[in-house]
Amino acid sequence: MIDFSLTDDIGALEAELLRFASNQLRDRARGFEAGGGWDAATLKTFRAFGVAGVDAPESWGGVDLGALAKVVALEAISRGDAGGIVAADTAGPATAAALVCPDQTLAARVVTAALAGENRAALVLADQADEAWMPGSTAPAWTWTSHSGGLRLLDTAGCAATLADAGALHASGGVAVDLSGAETVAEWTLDPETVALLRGRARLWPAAVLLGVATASLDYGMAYARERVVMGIPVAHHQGNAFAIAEAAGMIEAARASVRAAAVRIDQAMSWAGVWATLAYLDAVDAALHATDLGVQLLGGHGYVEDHPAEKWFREARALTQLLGGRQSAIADAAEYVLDLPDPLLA
Amino acid sequence: MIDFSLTDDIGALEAELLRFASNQLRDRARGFEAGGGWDAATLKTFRAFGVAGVDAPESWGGVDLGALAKVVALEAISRGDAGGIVAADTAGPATAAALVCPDQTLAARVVTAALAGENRAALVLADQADEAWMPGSTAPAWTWTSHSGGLRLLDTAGCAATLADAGALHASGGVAVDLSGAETVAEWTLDPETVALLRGRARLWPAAVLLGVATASLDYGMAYARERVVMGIPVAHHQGNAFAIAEAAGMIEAARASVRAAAVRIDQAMSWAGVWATLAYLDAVDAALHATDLGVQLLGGHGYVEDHPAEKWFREARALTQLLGGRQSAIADAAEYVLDLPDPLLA
Amino acid sequence: MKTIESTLELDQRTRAVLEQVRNLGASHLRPLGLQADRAGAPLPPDHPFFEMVWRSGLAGGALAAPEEEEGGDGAPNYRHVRGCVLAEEASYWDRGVAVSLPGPGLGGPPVQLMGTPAQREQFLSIFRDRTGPPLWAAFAMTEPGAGSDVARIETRCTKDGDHWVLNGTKMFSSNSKRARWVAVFATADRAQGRAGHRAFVVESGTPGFEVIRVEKKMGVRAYETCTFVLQDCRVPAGNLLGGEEYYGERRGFKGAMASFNATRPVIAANAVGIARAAADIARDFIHDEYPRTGTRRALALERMVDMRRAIERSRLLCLRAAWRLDRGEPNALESSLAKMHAPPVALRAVSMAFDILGEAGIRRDRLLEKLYRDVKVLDIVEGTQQVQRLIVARRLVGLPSQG
Amino acid sequence: MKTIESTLELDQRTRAVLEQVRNLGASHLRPLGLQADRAGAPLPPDHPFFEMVWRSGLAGGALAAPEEEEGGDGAPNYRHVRGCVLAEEASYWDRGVAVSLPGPGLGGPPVQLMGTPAQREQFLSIFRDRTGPPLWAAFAMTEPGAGSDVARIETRCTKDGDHWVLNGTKMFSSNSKRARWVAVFATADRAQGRAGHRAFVVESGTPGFEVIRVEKKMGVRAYETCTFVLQDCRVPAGNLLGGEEYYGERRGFKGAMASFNATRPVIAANAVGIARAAADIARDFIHDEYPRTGTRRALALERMVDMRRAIERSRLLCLRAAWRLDRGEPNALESSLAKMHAPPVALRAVSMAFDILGEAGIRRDRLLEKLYRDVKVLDIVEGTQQVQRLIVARRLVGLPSQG
Repeated sequence: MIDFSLTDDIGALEAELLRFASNQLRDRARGFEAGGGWDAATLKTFRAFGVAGVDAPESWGGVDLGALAKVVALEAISRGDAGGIVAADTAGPATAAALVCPDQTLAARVVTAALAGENRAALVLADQADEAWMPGSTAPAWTWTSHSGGLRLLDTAGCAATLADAGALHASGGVAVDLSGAETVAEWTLDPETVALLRGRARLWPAAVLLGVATASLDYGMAYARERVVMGIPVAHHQGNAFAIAEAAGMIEAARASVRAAAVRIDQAMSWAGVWATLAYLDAVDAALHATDLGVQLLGGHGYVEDHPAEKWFREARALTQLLGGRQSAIADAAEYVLDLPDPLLA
Repeated sequence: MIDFSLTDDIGALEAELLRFASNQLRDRARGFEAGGGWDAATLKTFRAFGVAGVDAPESWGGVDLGALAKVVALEAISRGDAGGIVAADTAGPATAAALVCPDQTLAARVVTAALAGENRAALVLADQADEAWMPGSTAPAWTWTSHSGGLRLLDTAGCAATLADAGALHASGGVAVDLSGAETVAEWTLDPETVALLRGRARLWPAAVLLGVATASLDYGMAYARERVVMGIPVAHHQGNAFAIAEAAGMIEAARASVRAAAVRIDQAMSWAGVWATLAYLDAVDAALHATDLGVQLLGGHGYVEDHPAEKWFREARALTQLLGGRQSAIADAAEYVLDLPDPLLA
Repeated sequence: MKTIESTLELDQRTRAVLEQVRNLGASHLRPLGLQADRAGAPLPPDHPFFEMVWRSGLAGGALAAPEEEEGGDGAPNYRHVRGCVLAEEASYWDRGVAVSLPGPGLGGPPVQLMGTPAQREQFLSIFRDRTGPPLWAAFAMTEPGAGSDVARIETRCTKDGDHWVLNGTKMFSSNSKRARWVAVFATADRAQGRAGHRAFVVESGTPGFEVIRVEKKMGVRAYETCTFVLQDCRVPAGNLLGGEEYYGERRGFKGAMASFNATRPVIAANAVGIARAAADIARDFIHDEYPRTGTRRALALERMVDMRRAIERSRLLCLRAAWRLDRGEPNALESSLAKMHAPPVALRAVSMAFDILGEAGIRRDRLLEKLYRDVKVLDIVEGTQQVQRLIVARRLVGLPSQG
Repeated sequence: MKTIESTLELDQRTRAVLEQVRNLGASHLRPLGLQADRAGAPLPPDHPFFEMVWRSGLAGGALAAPEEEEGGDGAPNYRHVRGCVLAEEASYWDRGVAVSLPGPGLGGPPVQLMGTPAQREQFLSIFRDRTGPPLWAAFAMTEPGAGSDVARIETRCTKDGDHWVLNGTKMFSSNSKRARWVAVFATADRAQGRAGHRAFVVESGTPGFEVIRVEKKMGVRAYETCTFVLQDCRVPAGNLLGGEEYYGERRGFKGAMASFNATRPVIAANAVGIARAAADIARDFIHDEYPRTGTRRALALERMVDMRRAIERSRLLCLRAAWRLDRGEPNALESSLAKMHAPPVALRAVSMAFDILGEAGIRRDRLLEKLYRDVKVLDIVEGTQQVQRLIVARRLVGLPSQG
């Protein structure tokens, strides 16, 4: 029967990562932005948790706890600093491609190297992108690209990369990588459901990070709005604001439920689970854009200046929303399947 | 320079029609629903105002005050009863088709007869509709159909018509008309801008009626919410409700500005004015759906029962929104032009 | 991958009842709902359908409110989760008819939650015998002067010997005209506010209890929404739910709130069911009537994506609130979040289906237009979205209670 | 058709200035804005651009706040309508640089509205001489303890002989570090609430006036947002705007509010300009990068439709509020509606452009990402959307003022 519990393993990982986020990331996030990424000590701690490979098989150097563990872990970390995790997770959404790759030997090579920190794997969801935004300050060694018909693995180690993170995600060291010169290592045709699984599972990555950012922003805004008095009562007790807080909290809670349910369905190999992951991603995007906007608004002018983290979460949420092609790519993908998509509970 | 004034003519017409709506329509709207339309006396009064032909040339029996006069008049009347006006305006949106019809003799015949109350003219915005919803309890004598390439005039007097107004717009006597047996009187190809003008101008018709319904609903809800005390203060003074009222008022005000601006642009033959009319229609739809929902919500359980008009406006707004193909048809039309649409103020 | 505990699948038992509800829905709930809507009149209590469904055992427990006892082994039996799933399915077919079904209805939870074992036996066991005529029970909180502010109810109760005397008016009470009994909330002392609240079972036929009005509603017309008066209505002291010793520390009010924690996810699940019905209409329409390519189709598919998302995430909120209750965990916040989120989102989903159908929404398909009218009530009953926001904000940011 | 009076066209004069702004925008505002954003630093007051634009006569009146005198013939000269149109255009190119331009800025309206003729001459005429160095003025209302609740400002003013002595801290004041003078709102008696408000011109160099901080902002980095303290700052009695006789019946507060009625439509117009810039980026991207058919294109076009609608209706609200002011009609409601509606709608429009660009939004086009950061401030300055809702609700349903 329906059970929303986390396993003890995942619950314990979540608790540890929340402490890591709160004690070692949150207060240093401005520094990470200035430095273009996490420092070596932080990266080392992060690697010790095994988050990058939490959803990868043990034979690849992973922990094999599945998609649910991954989204729980990413959300927890992102409450501390979302910018850095984008670069620190050297496998990231690319694991989703590797897991469905018909050539598992090749896939293992790519992910194992990424998890060992020897290189970086990336994923591009597009048909004919000749330039793609990627985390890290150089081109990754390997880039998967996925289009509606299948999957391709490119050797991108030598591709030109130019700094291109604009005004957000500074700690990711994001670059624009020119894919036009990349060598295709291999190509595969995949059936539609597998493509949907790959793309949906990959989208759970930004979805989980967005949930962390949204939660951090709303929590901070609520705390501020309980303290700050305007017109004689706390900002949060003005009913107009209280209603907006409730709305944002509801959106986040619902999106979290969607994201975790999609992850569970992927872990249980439910048919068309990938499409539900893409739909859950859209819930997370909407919740995060809404909550980080409110997060600024609750602070008023203080939300707009660097003294508070609200402005960072606001711009990061919008940037994270662009990863993997962003909202429109997700809607277009889901639209392909939506008419015949079975009900996940009742079918 | 920019001037939002109404002419004296239009201003006077608006004032008279607001009185008509308030004194002769509002309190009798339930009766009109039960009776399937306005009674003969009300129809006679309505005809005396010349509203049906306010935007038609004098030679057709009209008043020739243009599109602005028409939207102002329709909105005023609809504050009293929107269901009845749908049927009472025997030319209605069809005038938009007649005005751009290459055969003005034929167009004059159709509209003149409709304005004289001798028959009814209808307009269907669709490519291949073989059934269409139309006001009035029988099939109209003439039906224009407009698709992206042009215009057609059908003789629909003998078509089968079945009562089909479902749970709203009872006072319109709406029927589903089977167009499959209709004889094509004539067909014309029109250039894209003329098609856009025809379709956009036609959409101003439901847009104006929706503005009237939205305004009536919000006004009623506000009055109720000022009187009704909940938790010690008026419903309207709970800031959560006050914020919602302000939001709805803003949407209505903005939509009214859009609708009237589009009408002025049509009256001044501004290029692509028809597309702006379609866009204004969408503003009116959004405002009306939002305001009538709030109109019910402000009354709580009382909003859901027939003791108050809130429920009537709620269901009417949604039904009116379906006329002429509804929101999606409008978006699809606008999408065709949107990339190259010049700015209406600065171009 | 290592095994995980989380699962989102239904157990066999629930699947079996779900299948029964689905069959009943297609054969009876939907057609009867359309019929009642057209007639603008509730189904009469002697309608043969009620007899049939009563005998079948489907009405009551499964569809209205869970009445079954806890599993004896201490493990949660997930009756609230099951209740949500079935409420959603029933509502998919017709919420109006679902509410009209025999059974304890919304009257069940307060008796279950506040009643003594003897009272539970007395008032709930009658629904187990399916050989007699169909039976209903009802719930009454709202008053002409107290809708959203349940703390301010004015119906008075005064102890008089071994009876309580009730005076007041209750409105928007479903099925109370045909109910065998109504769970009525009253106040022993308005000055005490919430601490003064008391809950009673008022049995039909009690002198002074009279239904004076059945509302003409915009939608969900298959069931009766009633106003009744209590005029010097004497009920036995034994009908005070929980007995007098129960009412320390605002437990009367808390009992009502606990009842809402059980019923709000159900109402939210009703909204999900209606949204599903609208999505199915839209899907079929696209299949049958839309061109295979082009802008209009893309726009329609986008709305379908939005609807499917809305349905699934609202459903998860409902199930999570119910699941926590089944496990004995606090669920007031989750319950309000579900009730706050699902009904407006469902209205939006129905509205999107309208967008997809265009003129056909009014001209050919009476059902969709009915769903738009039906779904709206769910944002009102058991606390509007505004009331839920207050509750959520109280918990999240300590918003003080008003009044 | 019979002639109509309504028109939505600009006059020749406005078109001419608009063209100048457009040229300046392309040549300077946009590139300088990007440069300041990258550097994270405002343009210094001695930047040659300011000298250039100051000489040209464009800065000041046309772009910041209307300073020109009324037309002598009694007819409205539509300076506020013109101000909105030009503010929108400047903001289309770069709002940060537009705000940094020399001129009286937000300090203009209070002097214009509350000042005596002599004060208007003294403080505004300096902006007419364009032969000297560029000059700025500024406005200061917000305080560390009073953002949205302007009624509660704490900066004190005490009369002392022929001077007033000011004490307090003002924050979020644009350009005050480089300003020749700042229009400062203070209170003579907090116990009097709004009736105690007084407005002063504090000239730069006045002892006790010190800018202590320039904010590091998320966006609109081209201008300085300052915090300054007033410590026993003595200003001549003649700098009390309107003179002492002016301050009956809360006219100090009302003066500030009247100033908002002039400036809120301008801020809203800024939002329209940014939304337009985002829409143009999205349009060009679709032209250049999108497939000619398919779902993604259709979705993108739908968002374009939404953006164009949002831009046009928000603009109409701004113009209508300004038009009423130009005609001498009350416009507080219209002004708040415009300010309430436009900034959030513009944020949404920028966000939709992001949807259209996908990854390119962060990877290739710094401008769009900057617009997302820039536009957000418009929902904060001159009263948040929440403050505007309070104002609108006061007028529509008599919502009482709080505090």
